[in-house]
Amino acid sequence: GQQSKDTAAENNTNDDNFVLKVGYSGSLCEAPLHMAIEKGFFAEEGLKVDPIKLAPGTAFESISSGQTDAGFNLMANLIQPLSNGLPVKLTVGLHTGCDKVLVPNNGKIKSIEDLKGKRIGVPSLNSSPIIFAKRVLAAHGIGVTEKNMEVEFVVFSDSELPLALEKGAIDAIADNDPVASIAADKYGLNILADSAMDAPYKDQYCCVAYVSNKLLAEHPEAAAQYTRAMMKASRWIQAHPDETAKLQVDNKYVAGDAEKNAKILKTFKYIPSVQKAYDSFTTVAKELQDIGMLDKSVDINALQKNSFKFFDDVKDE
Amino acid sequence: MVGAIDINSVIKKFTTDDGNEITALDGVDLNIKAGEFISLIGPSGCGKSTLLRLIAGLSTPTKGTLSMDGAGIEGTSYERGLVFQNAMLFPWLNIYDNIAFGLKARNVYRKHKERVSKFINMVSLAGFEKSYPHQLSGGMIQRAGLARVLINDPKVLLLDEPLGALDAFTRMNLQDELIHLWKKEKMTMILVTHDVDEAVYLSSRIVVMTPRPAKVEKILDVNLSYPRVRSSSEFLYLRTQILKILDYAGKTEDPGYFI
Amino acid sequence: MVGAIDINSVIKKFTTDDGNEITALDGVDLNIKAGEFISLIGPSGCGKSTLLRLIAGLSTPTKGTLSMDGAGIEGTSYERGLVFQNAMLFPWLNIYDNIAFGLKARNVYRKHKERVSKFINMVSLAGFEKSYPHQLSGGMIQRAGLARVLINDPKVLLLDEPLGALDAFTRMNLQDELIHLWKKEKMTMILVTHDVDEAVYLSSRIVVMTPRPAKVEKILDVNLSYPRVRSSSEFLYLRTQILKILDYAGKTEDPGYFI
Amino acid sequence: MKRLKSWLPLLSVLLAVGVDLWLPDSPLHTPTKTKYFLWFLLILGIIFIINIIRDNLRKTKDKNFAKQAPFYAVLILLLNIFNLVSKKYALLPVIFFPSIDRVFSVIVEDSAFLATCVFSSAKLLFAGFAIGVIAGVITGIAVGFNKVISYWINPLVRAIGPMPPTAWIPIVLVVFPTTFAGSVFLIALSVWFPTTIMTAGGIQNIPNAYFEVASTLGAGRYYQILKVGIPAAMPQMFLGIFNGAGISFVTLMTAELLGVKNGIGWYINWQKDMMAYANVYAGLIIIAVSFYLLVMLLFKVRDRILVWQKGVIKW
Amino acid sequence: MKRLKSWLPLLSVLLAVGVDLWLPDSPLHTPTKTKYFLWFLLILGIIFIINIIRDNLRKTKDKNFAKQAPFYAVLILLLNIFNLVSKKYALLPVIFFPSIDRVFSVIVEDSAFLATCVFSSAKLLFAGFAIGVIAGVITGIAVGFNKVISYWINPLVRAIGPMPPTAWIPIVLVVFPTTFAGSVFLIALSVWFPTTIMTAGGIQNIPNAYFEVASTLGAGRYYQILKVGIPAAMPQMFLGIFNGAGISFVTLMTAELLGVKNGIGWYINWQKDMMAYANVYAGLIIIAVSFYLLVMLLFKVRDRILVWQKGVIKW
Ligand SMILES: Nc1ncnc2c1ncn2[C@@H]1O[C@H](COP(=O)(O)OP(=O)(O)OP(=O)(O)O)[C@@H](O)[C@H]1O
Ligand SMILES: Nc1ncnc2c1ncn2[C@@H]1O[C@H](COP(=O)(O)OP(=O)(O)OP(=O)(O)O)[C@@H](O)[C@H]1O
Ligand SMILES: [Mg+2]
Ligand SMILES: [Mg+2]
Repeated sequence: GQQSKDTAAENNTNDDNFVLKVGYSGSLCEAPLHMAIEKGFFAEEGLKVDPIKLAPGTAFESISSGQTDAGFNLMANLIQPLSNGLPVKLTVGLHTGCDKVLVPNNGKIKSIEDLKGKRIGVPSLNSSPIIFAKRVLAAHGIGVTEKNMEVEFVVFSDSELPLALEKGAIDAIADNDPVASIAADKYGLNILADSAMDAPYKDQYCCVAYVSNKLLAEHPEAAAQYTRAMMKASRWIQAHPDETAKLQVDNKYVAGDAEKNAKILKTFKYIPSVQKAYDSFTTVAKELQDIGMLDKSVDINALQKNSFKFFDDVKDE
Repeated sequence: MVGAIDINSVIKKFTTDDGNEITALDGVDLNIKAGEFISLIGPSGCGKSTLLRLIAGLSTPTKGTLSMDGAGIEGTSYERGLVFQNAMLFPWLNIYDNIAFGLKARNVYRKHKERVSKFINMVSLAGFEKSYPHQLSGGMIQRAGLARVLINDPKVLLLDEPLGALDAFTRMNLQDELIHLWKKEKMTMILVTHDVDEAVYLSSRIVVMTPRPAKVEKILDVNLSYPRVRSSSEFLYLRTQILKILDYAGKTEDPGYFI
Repeated sequence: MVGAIDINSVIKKFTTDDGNEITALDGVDLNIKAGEFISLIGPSGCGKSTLLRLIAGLSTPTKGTLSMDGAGIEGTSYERGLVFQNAMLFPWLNIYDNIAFGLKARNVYRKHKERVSKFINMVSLAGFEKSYPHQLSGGMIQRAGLARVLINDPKVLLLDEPLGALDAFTRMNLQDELIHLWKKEKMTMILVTHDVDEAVYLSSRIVVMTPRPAKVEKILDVNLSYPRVRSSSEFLYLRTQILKILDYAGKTEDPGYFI
Repeated sequence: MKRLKSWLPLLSVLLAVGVDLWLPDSPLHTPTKTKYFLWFLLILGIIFIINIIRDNLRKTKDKNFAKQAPFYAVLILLLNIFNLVSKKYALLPVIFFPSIDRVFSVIVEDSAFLATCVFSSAKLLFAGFAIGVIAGVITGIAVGFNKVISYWINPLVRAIGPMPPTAWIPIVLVVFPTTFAGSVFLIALSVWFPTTIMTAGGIQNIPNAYFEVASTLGAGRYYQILKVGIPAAMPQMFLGIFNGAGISFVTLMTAELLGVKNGIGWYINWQKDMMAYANVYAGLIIIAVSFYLLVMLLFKVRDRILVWQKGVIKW
Repeated sequence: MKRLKSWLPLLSVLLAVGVDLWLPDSPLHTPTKTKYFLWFLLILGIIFIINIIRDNLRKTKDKNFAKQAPFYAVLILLLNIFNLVSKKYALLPVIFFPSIDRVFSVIVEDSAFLATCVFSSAKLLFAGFAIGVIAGVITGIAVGFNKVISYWINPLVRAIGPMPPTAWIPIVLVVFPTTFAGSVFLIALSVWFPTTIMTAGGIQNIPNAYFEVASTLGAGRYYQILKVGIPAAMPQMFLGIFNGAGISFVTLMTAELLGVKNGIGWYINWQKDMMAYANVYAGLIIIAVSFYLLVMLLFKVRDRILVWQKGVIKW
């Protein structure tokens, strides 16, 4: 579903033929991107976009090599790559929530404290679920650093985590939506921690929009248009979660059932903010350092400054 | 005494890849008594190898029956040893192991170990035990092939031009060895050869075959006592007679050798 | 006339896998005039095939030199055609294409197309053009191998026991064909054979070799006019003489044929 | 006996129909609107009956269908058993092992979209496979015949052999102008490896005597390679190509990680993310069927080229 | 000439040292504390000098080092060029193409951890490879000799061939008691496929005459398989095993997605997620070196078993 009608296109794009290549992965919380296309927010800004479905684990490669110009990802996923030189700038935070820690409903593990000494399955060793899990564990006094590790993290590919849990290869799952929600639903898993519900995580930005350095250098206006459209879409979703879920499923952005998806969407807060995202960055990065996932030598303030792009005409409401 | 072979109206047809039928044997009848020395002579491509393969049990006739000592031939047996036209040594075994193969296959190697060197010496390959087939000359390979079968002490020995690639001297020596062996072991020998002298020198009966499709053209008895003298008049008479039959046999199907 | 071969003090050694050295040729001297018909006779494994391979240019001497018409032999040429001891037809080509191979390789197939059927007829394989080698008898394969080389009209023809697997009748026919060809095309022929009769019947000179390591034992001139009569007294005299030399030659290295 | 054999698949179909009709479904499985498995069995049943009739009418010796019958019978029996442990009794985790009805419903109801996926993948696969085979045969021949080339290429083969296709992604993204070209490269590379090894191996195993014969018959180096080396190595080359065919399908999954807009590998990856395993299996079935067709095609090509081979390789 | 050749690698080393020492680094690359590339060149230089001396002392004809010299020289030249386009001029995207210094620094500084990774992977790989080869040889022999077995196994081979290893994960998780066993199964399966094809193909290509000879010599079916079929098919089996060795390394990446705690494939996947490409390359280098060692070992085994083969396959 690519928008072709160019309504308010004349605004101020210096290159009418420029088409922004946006990468997306097909996850539920990516809704702003899907809605910006479907509801015409990109078109409103006069931006032509070419949405590219990315396979798991290729988002950063694609944007680094210029296959895409802009994207959407979990902030926690971005910090280490940014410290490794990922050539992108974050522009705005879009919503909160979406990481969960799940355990079987047989009642043996009732609280975070019970996770001590247990095996926790994660989809990758540096994405937001493990970071969220480690933050939660650390907050409950369970050691999660290299030197004092009181739980065991093992990697399974995302979609197979629930099966590994059922077969007893792991005792708990830390994952994000949609797998987390589908698994919780299908297997009736207990949610021990939920970044959409629990303080302080529920107020921290989970997903952010970003643009490549190349785009900023060559088409700064398109970068701003992208950011604005994403913000508009995000606000629209907060008001219309049911319609969003229906559009996502109908247009094959995500799989599953519109009704159930809508329920999950409602647990996220789609309140876009540049400033709050900027502030969250230091919090998350510091915690990453504390739990030993980010090199201690990284200067977080410098990284933060170097990782954001503020546009004069993009403001929080 | 064992080793009688009966061949009754055997027909063998081949189908080529393009669907044509080739009749190799067209009703062959032959009764070989135990302990006979039979030679098969006939034009190239007439079906001699095909007949030996049938006797060995390597293929089955399209029609007709073959039996050994009254029992139908079904499958192979080391009691009917076959020396192939082109030796077919196993390239992955050295000469010693090639010759010892039959003993090992029959699980009697430990008991008869000494036979290996005996037969290596017999075919004059001492010193080449550790050589691989690709390092030997054509004649040496043929000799090894002979030893490999003889070591099994078969009741019926089928020989498909085993001496063709050998020099006259080695050849004559091995001919004498064959007679020696035949007398000592009392085995039945069926030899395919193109050398009429050889046939007359060795056999008790000579079977001359027609060109393809092969039948038995004529059977000649050789009533000479061993050892035979190659220059005796009876010898030379028989020789000429066979050559005449062959000449005639050859001409039934015009070969057309023109340049 | 072209096709003279000079062999000067040629030594050829092989190294086996276990590091032993085998001397196949130990100083062979031989001058072959253009248009001669030479036969090589010698015990099995003495080095005859090795010598032919050197002349063909398929391998190089350890010491000594070989030359053709004064120019050193370096590599192969279709002008020195070699009929291999075991035919070695290409299994992926049918008989027609096997025989036409030389013409096609030399890019003269279009011009000399008719030669193919001529030579197929000559070796009496008409009707088998579309058969693949595995469908032919041993003798037929050998004949196809012969035609494959002859079609190239070589200046020097090297024959490694080409008639060994053939029946007496076909054999005599092809012997006559060889003489016919030799006279017509005036080519040099070098024939390895184990059949003393054949050597006497065909050649202008006969080279008898010693057992391995091979040297030239004796060279005999055959001053008989063609066509030769196999039963003439000169023929039989020469035949006996060669057999005697061979017998003697064979005994220099005790072959030890005992059972 | 043969007559009886022909009826086995039909029997198996009837059994499966019986099971599906009369046993109650497990409530754990979401039911589909249409009973696709039953329809599938019905169609198979008709096909089997037609084949039995044809076989009986033919009156010749080779009853093709009778030969294949036990295989089909067992295949349907296995599907039947799977239907029992999934839809009927839900003995396996429902989300990972959906009912056959669900899988077939995806194939039928998503068929238009799956067709476009198959079409894109086919383009990719065909281009990659063709390039890989051609490059592999050429390198294999060069390595097989030329010592100097083999000196330089062998280390390359050994270094590339164990590299996971994902390791190439950054290089591919940087080097290739379009991601399509990059994906094609990944597939070609994976096919190239076995084809090269097998071709080179095949050539080096040719008895030297064949080359000697050719050279004494006047064949130049070039002619020898073309008319002796290649035909003699052909059976080996085909083995390499068969291996490559298998690997190209596996690599497709990685190659379609590279920003393609659809494709069957992409579809499987995507549906897996969504935990829609019915769709994943639908995709895998399509892959298996396509591979089967490709292999059949290769067999046809090989049997035509290798008529001279008697005991031909069959797998 | 040979003498001169021996000096080429040393020359190449000196050139690389010169370039690294005298050209300024690009500011885009994060510098490492130690100049590992220089150290690496120094060590290589010393090794080369020792080898030149040894070659000259040896006085025999086969100057081993002289033979390998051009290869080393070009290898170092390539590293040198890469050093130029990365560290010196940053012509390639810095994030994907870190400097050689960075890659080596990972290998050196992370060596303890990498060693444990290699150790875990080696266990997995060894178990999987061994099981795969044994199973493949057995199935290959069975398929090659037995028409009934081949009737049932061939469709299986054709169905399994194109399946991406990830497709097996749900089944593996359900069937296998431990994830280690599951990972081993995945690797074994990937090795099994080419080994089976090649073994079966090899057996079916054996000239029938060899079996005929054996049977007339009194060899039973079992003895024929053991003493004719297997040795004659051995060269083909090795080709299948070589193919399988390559594929087993590729599959390792997927197998280590199954809940392992470390391993070289796991390491690469992890570092790739973090865009830490210096670490990714360090991992890949380790894979390449291990594969090289495995192949050398296989060569040794093969050369010992196949002494009878003259024109042995070499790749
Ligand atoms: N490639 C090789 N490696 C080792 N030894 C070899 C090789 N080729 C030949 N020989 C040895 O050289 C000697 C001569 O072999 P050659 O084939 O020339 O004999 P020949 O005279 O043709 O014998 P025949 O009449 O039996 O064919 C033999 O002892 C053989 O073992
Ligand atoms: N597998 C086969 N397929 C088709 N035809 C065959 C096959 N084997 C043999 N023939 C044909 O059968 C006939 C007889 O072959 P056979 O090998 O028995 O002849 P032979 O008498 O042994 O000849 P030679 O003396 O030349 O060895 C030949 O015409 C041959 O072409
Ligand atoms: Mg024959
Ligand atoms: Mg010879």
